[in-house]
Amino acid sequence: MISVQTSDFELEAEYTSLRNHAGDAGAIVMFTGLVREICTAQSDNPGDLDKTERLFLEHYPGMTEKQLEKIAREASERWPLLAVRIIHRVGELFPGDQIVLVATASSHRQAAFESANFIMDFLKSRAPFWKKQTSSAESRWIESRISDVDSLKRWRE
Amino acid sequence: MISVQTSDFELEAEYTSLRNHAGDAGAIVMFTGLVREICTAQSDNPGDLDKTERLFLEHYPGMTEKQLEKIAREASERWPLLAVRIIHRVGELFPGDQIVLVATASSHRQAAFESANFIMDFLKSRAPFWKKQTSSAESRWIESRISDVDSLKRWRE
Amino acid sequence: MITILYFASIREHMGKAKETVELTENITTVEALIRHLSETNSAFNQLCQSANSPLISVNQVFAEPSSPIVFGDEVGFFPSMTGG
Amino acid sequence: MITILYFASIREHMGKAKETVELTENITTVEALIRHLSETNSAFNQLCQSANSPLISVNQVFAEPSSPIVFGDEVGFFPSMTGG
Repeated sequence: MISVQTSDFELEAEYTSLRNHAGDAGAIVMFTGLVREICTAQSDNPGDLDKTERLFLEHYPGMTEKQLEKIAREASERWPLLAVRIIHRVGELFPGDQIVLVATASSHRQAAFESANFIMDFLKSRAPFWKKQTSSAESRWIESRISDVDSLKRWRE
Repeated sequence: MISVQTSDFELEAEYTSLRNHAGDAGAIVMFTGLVREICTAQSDNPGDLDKTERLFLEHYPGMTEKQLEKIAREASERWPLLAVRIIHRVGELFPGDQIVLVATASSHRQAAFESANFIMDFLKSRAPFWKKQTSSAESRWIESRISDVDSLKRWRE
Repeated sequence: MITILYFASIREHMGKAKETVELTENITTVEALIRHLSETNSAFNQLCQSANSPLISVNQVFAEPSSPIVFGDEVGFFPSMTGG
Repeated sequence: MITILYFASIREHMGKAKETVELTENITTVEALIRHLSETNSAFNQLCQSANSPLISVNQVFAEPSSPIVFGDEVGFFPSMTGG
């Protein structure tokens, strides 16, 4: 259900596995995050940006898995989910590479959409991953965006 | 970008094509709708239900494609999308079969999530498709749910 | 002459998927067409009296009772949609 | 003895990923540990004075300054997270 890995993943294999495990699901949402060449996450000023040549993803082994399990568990408590899958890659990545997969299956469409969105919001700012971006000009750690922290607030009741 | 077809579709092929056409996308959302054995769409009273043996999907050839194009165009006007793909199957389907795929690609996560959800809401009640469910007991046309019509209202500004 | 298409439960109720109707000079709107069909076809009349009145398209675009009808139009009558 | 882990920009700033610290009897909370590290390590002291103070975990769970520290704990210091 939860994987943190350097290797790439195959969407079709994950989808097939989810369909097989999700019983009588009516809705499957798969979110894939890709490395962008133009990465606005580091700054809100587009004039600042130069092209990403590669990205290095560091994480906190052990704690990462615990946080992902916790996020998946929280989503399953809030929505009637039949299956949840989270894959987050670490290590060196290049523009166009897959970074993250969040997939949810439910009887109901809204539950699948909302829970996948919820998990992504929490992944962005509650799981111990850090991105270092290397461009032609420099290497630097990407700073978290205020908008990502704000996104979390939507889910507080 | 828009397909109405009796044949099944391969998620991986659609995903690969979307990635190839979406330039520097950071987010891809793929929604798949599956035929459920227990279909609550026909009634809100779970006591009423018996198991779906098969589903027949009728549509209005010509008008369907026009409506899907319109829905995709509206989504592209509301959100900064890099690619949109809609596949809707028609004809005879069985529990577990794929009915519909809505996939969107964007630089930004929220745009991909919201636009896919928006397209699904419009597909449910603004595209000329009709479902006839056959169970062991009978064959009947599924009636549209008030909740599907209500979902549309979210997108009015 | 115009073409009329019936879909799903309405197709079954009407017992046909398609028919053609001659346009007389007083049939200039969807509303007038519905009145004409109700008067000449009891199955159609029944349909209009039911709680769920049909949705209407003219040339594959959603239409209103006041929408104009002209020679060659394709008019669709169908129940509320259940795609997705 | 406890284990301290540094991550990402904080790892680079500290020049190390890991160290072990002897627990004296006055180091019973995260806050006391931070005070101890600030007094004995100028790089750590600098870190605490910066606008973005580090996030803290104890045994791989998010912690507060008041969280207790006991023998054998694993304490992590890291910048705000940027996953997804």
